[in-house]
Amino acid sequence: ATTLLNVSYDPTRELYQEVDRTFAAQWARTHGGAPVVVRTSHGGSGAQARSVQEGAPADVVTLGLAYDIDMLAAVGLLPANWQGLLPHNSTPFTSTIVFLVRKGNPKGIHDWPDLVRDGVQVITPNPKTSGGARWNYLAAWGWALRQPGATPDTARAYLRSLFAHVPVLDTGARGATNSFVQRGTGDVLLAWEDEALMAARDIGPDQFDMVVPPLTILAEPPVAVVERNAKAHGTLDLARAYLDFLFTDAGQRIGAKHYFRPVTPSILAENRATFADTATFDIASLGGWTQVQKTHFADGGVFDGIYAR
Amino acid sequence: MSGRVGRWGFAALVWGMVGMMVVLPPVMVFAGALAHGLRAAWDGLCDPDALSAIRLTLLITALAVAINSFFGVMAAWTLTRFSFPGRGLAIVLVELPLSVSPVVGGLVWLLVFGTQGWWGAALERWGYPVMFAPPGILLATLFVTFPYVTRTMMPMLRHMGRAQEEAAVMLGAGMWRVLWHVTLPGARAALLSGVLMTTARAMGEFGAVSVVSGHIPGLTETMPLHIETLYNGYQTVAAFAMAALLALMAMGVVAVRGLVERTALRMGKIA
Amino acid sequence: MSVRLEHLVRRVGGRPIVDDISLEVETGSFTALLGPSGAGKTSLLRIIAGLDGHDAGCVFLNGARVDMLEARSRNIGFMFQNYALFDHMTVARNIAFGLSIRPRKTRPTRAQIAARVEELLDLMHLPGMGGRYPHELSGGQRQRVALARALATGPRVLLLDEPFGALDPLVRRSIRGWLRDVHDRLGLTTILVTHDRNEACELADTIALMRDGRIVQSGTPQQLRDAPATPFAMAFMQDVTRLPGRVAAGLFIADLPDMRPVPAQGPDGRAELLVRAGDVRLLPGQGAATAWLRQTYGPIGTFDVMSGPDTLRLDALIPPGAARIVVNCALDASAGRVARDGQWLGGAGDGGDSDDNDDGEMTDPACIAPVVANLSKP
Amino acid sequence: MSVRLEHLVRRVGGRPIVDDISLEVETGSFTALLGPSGAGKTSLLRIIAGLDGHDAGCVFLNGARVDMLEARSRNIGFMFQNYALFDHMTVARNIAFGLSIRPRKTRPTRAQIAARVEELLDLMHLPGMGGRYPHELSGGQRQRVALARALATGPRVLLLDEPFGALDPLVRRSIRGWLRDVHDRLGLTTILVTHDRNEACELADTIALMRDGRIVQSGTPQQLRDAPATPFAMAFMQDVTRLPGRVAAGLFIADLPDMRPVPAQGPDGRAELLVRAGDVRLLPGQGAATAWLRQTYGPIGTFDVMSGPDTLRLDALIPPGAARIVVNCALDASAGRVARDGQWLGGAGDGGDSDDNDDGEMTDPACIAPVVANLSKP
Amino acid sequence: MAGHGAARQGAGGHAPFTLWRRRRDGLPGFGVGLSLTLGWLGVLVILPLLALLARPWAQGVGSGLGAFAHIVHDGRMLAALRVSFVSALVAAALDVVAGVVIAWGLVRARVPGWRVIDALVELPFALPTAVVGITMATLYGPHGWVGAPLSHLGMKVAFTPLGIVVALMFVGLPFVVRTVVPVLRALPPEAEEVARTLGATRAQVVARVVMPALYPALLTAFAMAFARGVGEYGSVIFIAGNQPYHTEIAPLLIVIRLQEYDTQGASLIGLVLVAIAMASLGVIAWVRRHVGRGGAGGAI
Ligand SMILES: Nc1ncnc2c1ncn2[C@@H]1O[C@H](COP(=O)(O)OP(=O)(O)OP(=O)(O)O)[C@@H](O)[C@H]1O
Ligand SMILES: Nc1ncnc2c1ncn2[C@@H]1O[C@H](COP(=O)(O)OP(=O)(O)OP(=O)(O)O)[C@@H](O)[C@H]1O
Ligand SMILES: [Mg+2]
Ligand SMILES: [Mg+2]
Ligand SMILES: O=S(=O)([O-])[O-]
Repeated sequence: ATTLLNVSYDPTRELYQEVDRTFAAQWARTHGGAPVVVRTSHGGSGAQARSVQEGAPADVVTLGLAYDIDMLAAVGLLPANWQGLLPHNSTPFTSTIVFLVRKGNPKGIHDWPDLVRDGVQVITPNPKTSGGARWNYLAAWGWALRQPGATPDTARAYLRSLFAHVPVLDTGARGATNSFVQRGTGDVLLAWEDEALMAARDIGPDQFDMVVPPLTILAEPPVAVVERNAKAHGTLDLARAYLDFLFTDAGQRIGAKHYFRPVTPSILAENRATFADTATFDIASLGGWTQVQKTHFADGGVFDGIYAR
Repeated sequence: MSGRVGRWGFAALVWGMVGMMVVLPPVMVFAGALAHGLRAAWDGLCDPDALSAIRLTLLITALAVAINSFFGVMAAWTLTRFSFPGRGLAIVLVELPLSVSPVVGGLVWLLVFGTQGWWGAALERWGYPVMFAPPGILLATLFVTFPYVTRTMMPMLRHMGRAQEEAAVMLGAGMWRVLWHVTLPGARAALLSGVLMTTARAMGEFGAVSVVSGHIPGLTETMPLHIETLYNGYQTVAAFAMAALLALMAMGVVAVRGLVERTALRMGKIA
Repeated sequence: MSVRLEHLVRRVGGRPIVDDISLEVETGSFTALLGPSGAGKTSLLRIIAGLDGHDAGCVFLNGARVDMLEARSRNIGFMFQNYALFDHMTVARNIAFGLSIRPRKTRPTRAQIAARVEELLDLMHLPGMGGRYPHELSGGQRQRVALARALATGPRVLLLDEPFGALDPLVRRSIRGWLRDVHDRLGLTTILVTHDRNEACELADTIALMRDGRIVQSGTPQQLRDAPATPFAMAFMQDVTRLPGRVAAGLFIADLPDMRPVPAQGPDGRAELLVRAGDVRLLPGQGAATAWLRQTYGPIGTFDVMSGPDTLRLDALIPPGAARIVVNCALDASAGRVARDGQWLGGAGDGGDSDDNDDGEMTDPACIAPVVANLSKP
Repeated sequence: MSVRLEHLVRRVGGRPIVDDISLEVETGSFTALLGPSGAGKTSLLRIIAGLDGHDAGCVFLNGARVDMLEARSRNIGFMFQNYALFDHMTVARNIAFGLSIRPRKTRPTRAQIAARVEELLDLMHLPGMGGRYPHELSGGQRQRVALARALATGPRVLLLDEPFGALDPLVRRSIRGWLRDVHDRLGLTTILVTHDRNEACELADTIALMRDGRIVQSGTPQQLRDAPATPFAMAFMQDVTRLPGRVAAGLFIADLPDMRPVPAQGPDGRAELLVRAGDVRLLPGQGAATAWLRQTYGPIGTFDVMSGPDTLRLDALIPPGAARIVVNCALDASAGRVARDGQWLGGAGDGGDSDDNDDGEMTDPACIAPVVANLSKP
Repeated sequence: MAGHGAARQGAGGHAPFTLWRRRRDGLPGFGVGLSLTLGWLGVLVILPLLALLARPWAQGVGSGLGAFAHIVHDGRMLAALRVSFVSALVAAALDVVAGVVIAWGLVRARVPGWRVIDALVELPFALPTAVVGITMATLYGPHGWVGAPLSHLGMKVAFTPLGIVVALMFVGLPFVVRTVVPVLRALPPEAEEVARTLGATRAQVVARVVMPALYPALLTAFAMAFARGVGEYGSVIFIAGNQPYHTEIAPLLIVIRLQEYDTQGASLIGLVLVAIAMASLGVIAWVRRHVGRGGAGGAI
């Protein structure tokens, strides 16, 4: 059987399980029973991108943020214009950053300022190692910048007090979710919308509530074919077909089922009830990944400054 | 010391410590594994990815134990029986991996065999990828379990002395026969100890392996990595079931050692 | 098979621990390497066996030089002090080891090996013990197993490193005779290392007395006892009393006032007299010393002698008809030898051959207190 | 301080390893517990020290019963065979240990302790060694440190378990005299465990000969040698030749044809004659035996005697004017004792007191082959 | 038969001096053993460590030095090192105390069920570190079996430095017990008995005779537990909290650097870790040699 390796990030475990199965079945159907095995590896987005850079034989990558795929382009694993090769900036699904709280919202958390009240513990992973954490961070940053009279300094101050409420920085989004969900740590989890919905609906309907803040970021986790690897493995066509599948209606519906916002408007409309309406801003409004990475997450950047003494 | 009270008090102290520090976590693991009954735990282990992780772990462990035991015995023997310039340094180097972080134990192999490393690109071009494939996992495991056999064998060999070996030589035995017929049976207990530690550590290694594995289910996930994957996928029972299985395997090795030691004791070979 | 050593030297850390040793051991002879601890006996034996290398000199077996021959190819039987039995093998497998590891071509069949083991067990008086493990044997039995193992491959030369060291004194004595018997019966060439002079005297035809890596003297036990080459050889081979004094005008004058002067050749100066325990005579009525008899062993007694300010314990012939206390006596030690700086003073007492003592006196009692006189002590 | 043991019993696993032992050790005396390995010597010493308990009987120190007193309260100095020095302490701290652990009230000041250590170092001839660690000392020095440590707290009783076991034979002999000296000078009561009869004879006033957990005989060395209570005692205290034979009509008839019959009381049946090495006489021209002289030690020779079908090696007085070979001789061993089943046969040879041998014969040569005759061998 | 030439040469004269003589000492197999050992050591230890040693300078010595200077001045890095070392130190020290108590219970006191304890002691070794981490975080978390009662007492373990110590103690304990037990077993009883005849009480025997004899072994055990603790990753990150300056451990910082695509920085921290671990092992070895002279601990 031909094997296809998708190197993905933490919160997509359930999503790609179904995608892989469906795609393999469909490929077999359309290619005369040719068996295909799709494997997906999960982990913090940054860690995953690094493995691929160091030689993990990924045919496709489906990561938490574009910057990580840019780093693969930087070492020539795929063309620099990768984001233009697929529709919607190579982003099959979007998501937002939301709050997951204990059932009944005992701490009364509704908006970003509530997170920094006394006695509130916030769970979020480490932006250095987790893509989701960067979205969390940037959501808070963007919100703070959009407050009346805000300056980068006030935003910095807000983030500083926010992270002062974080008792544990897990290395990946799923690790943080587990800290909150399975080990009962903290009062509010900053999470991908899909993580939060899954927790609130599937894992513990009687334990958690999801709170959507009035303003948050639009997260755009992109996908790409790792062309050099796929060529070497002879799986270029398969890889392309796999990613294309994500943009088909079938693929989009699977995404929606796992609480990722479809980019196909019709399918998004079908799932109106699932995805709360809220105001969002995107990464471009913050200057794009390259810029953001440099100012915020690089060694000695704003994030390090938050903890600096 | 007031005998009776003191004795029972001390026993309580010892058991308290053992309970808190040693027993509690494994108990939790087993409790987690059996939270939904044996059946659920069993099903968790029967998943193809789980089976492949078990297979990979067994394979890697067997290889690591075989390689490190063979070379470890040779090194322990050479380092205790002969003196040569640089022997002290060699002993330090043998011990070194013990004091190196497992993360570094993975990192170093990336530096050698990763695409960005010395030979990785070339090897990949030749079609022999090492990192993010079983050979890489093996290398990381070998590095991490490197010292155990040598470490436990050396004091034992020193203690045994070379008289029996020399006796064998005088009877016409060459190096291999000496090792096989005299050294190894004599140092059996220490060897077993070392092999046990190597086995347990090889099966359970997480840090080093996770750096070089790529976490590909069904391909490069060992049991510890798969446990993490399961746990992160909310499959708590399966995760703990696999952890319990791992603990049972290691306990099995401990038991085997105990058994062998007791037979040896009966034969009068007190190590 | 004869063994010849020529100018053997072995250095460890620059220091020679075997220092220019030459020795000839004839086929069929029984030689003892005798000497105090650290003399280099074991070192020498190990060089012969090929277990240790040497820095100079040659080893010949049956006239052929074997320096570069590996230990395993020399076909020498070696018995270690602590036996070095293979703990994890039965007695039978221990004995069979040397045969069972031979390359297939030269290896006897299983039945042959078993027969040989049986034969050796019989020879060693160990019937039916083949199935035991070494730890189930007594010291003496272990010793015999070790010997059987060393003999199994049919070596012509047998090297024994203090084979009786760990044994009970009774067992030890009984096993000695038997060992000599095996040697004679099998026609072996045997070299035995020991630091027990009785053992060496009893067992060996030739003794090589060693000290500090050198052979001090070699010869028959009789020769070593009767004509010791150095004071050390005399003191090591027999219990001696050392009497300090000085040489003046051809006479040795002991510091002890009542000791008769002894003729001594050599330049004047400090010297000491070595006399065998029992070779001293008390001469009642001829001096000012008082002697208390403490113990007797036949004709010999242990006396506490008070002479001038000093008291000295020594063994002397009991004067005929003597009571517990002998008063006003002098001491005669003219059978002794005069030494200075570890060497004999020219000729003095060198006539002291064995015949001197054939007039019914005893020379070497086992149960006599060897007295180390320390006259300078308060 | 005197030591008295009354009917002591200690059982291990049901087997008595100390079996109804009574012993009286007087104040100031030097007693040796002598016996083969496993006799129970160490076990007995440990009971006296209070290190092991006992199942029956009593231990008295100076007349006071101490059975229930802990080892630490008995104030007995104990020296182990391997010295058991504290490896991690300097020599000085080893010696000071017993004093420095005293409760504050009875503890001497630091200066006093230091002075005491100095004094002991001097006594033991260990000047300036206080700062060394045990592993930097030679065996003999370690031994003295152990003794100094045992003496530091001023015990009146000193127990020594094979103190010379690990020492070089030369060192060993020199240290013996010195130990006895310390004992005398400090007025100690000393009990020494050894399995070396020479050591026991030389050092001790009284010897208690042990075997299988019992005291076989106790008395002065002279008594044990001259009137051994059992054949075992005789064989243990001296080199003896055993001659198998049988008793018939009041005579012991050796299996060796040319041996003169020896008077023996007791019922007829198999028996054996024990005779001290050297107590045998060759009677030339009176029999059919042939004797080869192998070695001489003064008046005594080692002979290979061929009599009938058997050859036997034994030590005998050299007949006056004898050549290397004595033909047609008979053997006279009438100085021996006849035994059966480990007991003397009533009275036979029991007149063999020390006086018997005062006619110039020797009794106990060190360098004589003790021969164990094995006539049934092919 | 290399000996023939020599025999002919040496037969005539005596004390022949030959230049080519090789002193052949001891057992056979030196060459084979040495090459196998060096080969194994070379491939599995020397090669990768050389790579680690070389990596920081791969982009030029200047860049390496710069990165190094940066690390030395990086407060967060130093803080992480401090967290790792202090918690490893504390955990190792506590392990030594607990290990001695348990070893004593096993060997000397023979507490009821000592055989069971003997078998259990290796359990921490058997669990993968990640599982240890997860269970520890659960146990000591706010709702855990241990954490909940503790939090009622106002004590927080998970996500505090204490949590790191707890995890490291679990991982290090078998090292201590396994090191101390054989030494304790092998301690000759005579030294203790002698002390008793010299008037020492039981407490004095333990404190002044037994413990000092154990020091070398304890130091070894401490060193092993400490070295293991400094590098430990899997079992710590779940319970540590991973907050920079507070509960972030040095190995995590390596991972973070890696994920910042900063292999150079990661290698440098790795080197620093190796260097410091080696140095502390060296110090302990030195202390052992010069302070705990003699002693029974040499067996390990
Ligand atoms: N490998 C070695 N390294 C250093 N010195 C050694 C070595 N082997 C032997 N020696 C030294 O050589 C000398 C002779 O040692 P050897 O063992 O031959 O003496 P020995 O006569 O057998 O003594 P013993 O009766 O105590 O067995 C001793 O001083 C010993 O310390
Ligand atoms: N703890 C014990 N358990 C079982 N048997 C013992 C024990 N201690 C001593 N024995 C037995 O008691 C007997 C006497 O032993 P002990 O050590 O007193 O002999 P010994 O006369 O000192 O011998 P050696 O000269 O060999 O030291 C031996 O048979 C020994 O096996
Ligand atoms: Mg020797
Ligand atoms: Mg004893
Ligand atoms: O998988 S994450 O990168 O979102 O942690």
